[in-house]
Amino acid sequence: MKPIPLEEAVAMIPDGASLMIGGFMGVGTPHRVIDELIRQGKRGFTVYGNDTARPGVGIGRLITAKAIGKAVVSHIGLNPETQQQMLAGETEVELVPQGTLIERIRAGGFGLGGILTPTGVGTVVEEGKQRLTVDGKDFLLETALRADFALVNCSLADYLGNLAYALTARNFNPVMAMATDTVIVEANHIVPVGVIPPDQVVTPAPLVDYLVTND
Amino acid sequence: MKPIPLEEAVAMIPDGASLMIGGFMGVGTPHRVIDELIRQGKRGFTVYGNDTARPGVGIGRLITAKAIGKAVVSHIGLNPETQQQMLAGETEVELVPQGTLIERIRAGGFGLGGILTPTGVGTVVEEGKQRLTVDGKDFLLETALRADFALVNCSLADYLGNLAYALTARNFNPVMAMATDTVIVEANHIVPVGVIPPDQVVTPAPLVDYLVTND
Amino acid sequence: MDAQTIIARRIAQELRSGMLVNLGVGIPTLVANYVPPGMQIFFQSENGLIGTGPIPEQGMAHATLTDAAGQPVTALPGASTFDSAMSFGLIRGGHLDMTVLGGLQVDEQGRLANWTIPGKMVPGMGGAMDLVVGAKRVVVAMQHTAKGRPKIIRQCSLPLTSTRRIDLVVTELAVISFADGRPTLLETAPGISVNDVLTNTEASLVVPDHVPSMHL
Amino acid sequence: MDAQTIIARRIAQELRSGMLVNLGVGIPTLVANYVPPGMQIFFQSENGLIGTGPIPEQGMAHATLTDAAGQPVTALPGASTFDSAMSFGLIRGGHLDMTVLGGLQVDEQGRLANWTIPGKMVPGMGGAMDLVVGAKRVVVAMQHTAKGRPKIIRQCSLPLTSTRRIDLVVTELAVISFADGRPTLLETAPGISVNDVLTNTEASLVVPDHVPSMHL
Repeated sequence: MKPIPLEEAVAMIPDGASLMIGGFMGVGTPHRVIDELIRQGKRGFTVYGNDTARPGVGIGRLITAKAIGKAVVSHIGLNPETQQQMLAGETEVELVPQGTLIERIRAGGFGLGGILTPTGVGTVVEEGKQRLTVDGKDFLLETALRADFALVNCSLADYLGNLAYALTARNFNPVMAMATDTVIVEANHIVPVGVIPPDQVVTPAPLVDYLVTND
Repeated sequence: MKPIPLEEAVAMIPDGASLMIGGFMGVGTPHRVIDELIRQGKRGFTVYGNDTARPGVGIGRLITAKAIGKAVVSHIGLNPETQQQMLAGETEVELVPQGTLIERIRAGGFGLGGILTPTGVGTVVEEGKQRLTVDGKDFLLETALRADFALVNCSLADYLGNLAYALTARNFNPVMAMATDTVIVEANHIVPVGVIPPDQVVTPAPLVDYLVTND
Repeated sequence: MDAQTIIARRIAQELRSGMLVNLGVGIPTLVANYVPPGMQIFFQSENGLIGTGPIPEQGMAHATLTDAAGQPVTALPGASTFDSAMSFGLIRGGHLDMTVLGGLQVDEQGRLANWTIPGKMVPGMGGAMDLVVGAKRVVVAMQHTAKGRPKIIRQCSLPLTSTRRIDLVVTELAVISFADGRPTLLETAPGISVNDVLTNTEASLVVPDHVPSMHL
Repeated sequence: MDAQTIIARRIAQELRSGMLVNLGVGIPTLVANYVPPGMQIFFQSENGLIGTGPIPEQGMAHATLTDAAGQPVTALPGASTFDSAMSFGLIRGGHLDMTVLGGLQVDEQGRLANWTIPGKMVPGMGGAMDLVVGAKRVVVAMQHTAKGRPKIIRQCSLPLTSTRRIDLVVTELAVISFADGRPTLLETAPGISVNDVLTNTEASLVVPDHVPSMHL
């Protein structure tokens, strides 16, 4: 793990990169990293996330900035701007059931080619996918997802890069921290090694590439 | 969740039941439950576990008692009795790669039909299985596993059934607690509700059916 | 009593102590207000919480304790938090005793459409498809008609949420069960006749000889 | 220096600061004794621990802090623990920088057999198949021959652990790399000639003009 100032961390991310961004309606999203992406005028991203939050919040800020080329999310219902950009053809939106999205990301991070899920069988979600039968029950084969960068928010990080999350801000963050080539972490608090007990570490240090330093 | 004396908990388990038993070389195994299974003379089980530990330890005690009809495990190398019983045809042993075994159990508990893993491709593990190609890479389709009972050990349980685990005694326990019809928990310590903080609960209370009471 | 209150109060009667329950947004959320006293219900928020409590008092909210809409909630003693993979493992894996969801259409085969009106409303399915596939019991909470047109119809015209047959529909007019595979009228709302229900329903209902009134 | 020490010391030279490393039982475990001073290595135990430290002092062991053989270990500051699904996610998902494993046979295509001798030794593959499939770098630590017969052979006769080509074999005689697809003799042990290695190897080795001696 390498400590890195915010500006440098974001400068590493090229236009058009694929990003997995933690958070659920903006809760547990790395807000400083997102603000800096906008300040540096980065754009053309493929973003994987649970949702696009609300206008002006979390991933919603990237929508407002028109920095996203394609969003792969489960829900955009609380962000009318996303819906407008989608209907206007400005932003591509791929909707994925939430439980399928998180399992596909997990598969990408855990070295699996995919998973068989009953979710979506017989619906529009099935289009273009393989249906497999196991023990007489139908499943869709949903393939693994990976991305270039994970932008992860956590409650506590230690100097080695061990991460712990708080309450409902955990959501997609630890799973995404497994599924990308480069993991950039924005921690609410940075603490010495040993402050987070081993059983409370959710993301082990070797998974983290960069930890954004405090201002 | 229902608190239950040890004797009654074990009396519920019929001969020939399928059991998922937590632990790794006996660490994190519910030892009291195993001893009581032997005391009540139960037998004919199909046991899913990481290993058969050593003679006289953990699942190894069920081997010594010849209570297991079939063991589905990743490793028996440290228990010569298991190997003897297997070679003598007394106990059937199905060997499964450790990472595949835990993912198959997880799939059973998480409502997935199975997972695609690269592990075992081109080896004897592939026999009888479907090979699928995703993005040019080969995977085996490994199907979900479920059982009748999970026998789970944890460090802390609260009066509702929330569970927390200690260090390397976690291993298969929380995953097995998702994958069976009935979950029986042997806790090292039983504490009031609220003593385990929400972020430290690993197995949420609604998953637990029975909590074995202290003597 | 208004339509929403009738629906929420009636659905609350389906709760049993010890259940793990997920409530969708809208009318379903109101069900939590009518939990019978002394009953222990575990409410799950799919963003990663079991033990969701009421809205916090003024000044007591925290940015990391929220519901699936991102709004502040409280956590009851014995609450637990987890990541999204675990949250949907609980849902898909059959650990959820009951989900209460809104509905746009329910058809005679008990299939639910509740996530999109193509070209008009495309919010995304969020967790709805997993909830309908995975919950032990799926209860739909919705108004009986939309702009005077029946929502319980012969065949869904909107994209399905799942092909899994739901268990119960509760509206401000009626309780309809799909337990036997066909929609069966179980109860009518106070002051509502069987004929009122049939007039407002396109699907063909099984009507027992005696249809009691809801006790609310 | 005995065979095990030569192998363990040489493999320790493959370590780089910050690496996540899994050591198998037997000779591989000894590698931990030769970590260069000041180097930060994360050792994983596949039973659910990163930050495995040495054997605890007398009276300081705890029943819940163990290695993959169930033996007491310590945890270094910054250690973390997790369940078996996570442990093998780290292994299979390409997060493990290096695994060091014992071997029964390695063949010309770099394929490893190390988990069973049918009819004689059936311990089970444990985590070995996942480790060979998933680790970024697979290093095999083994004696060059068994009962005088070569273990680096044309084609494995024992059941394979994986079809994935391993990266490096270190024995008490030689360091052999599979980086170019074919087994290449990189180094010989002190006092060992190229011819000594070739005599004890069945597989056909690529031998560069200059083969240096191990620095131990």
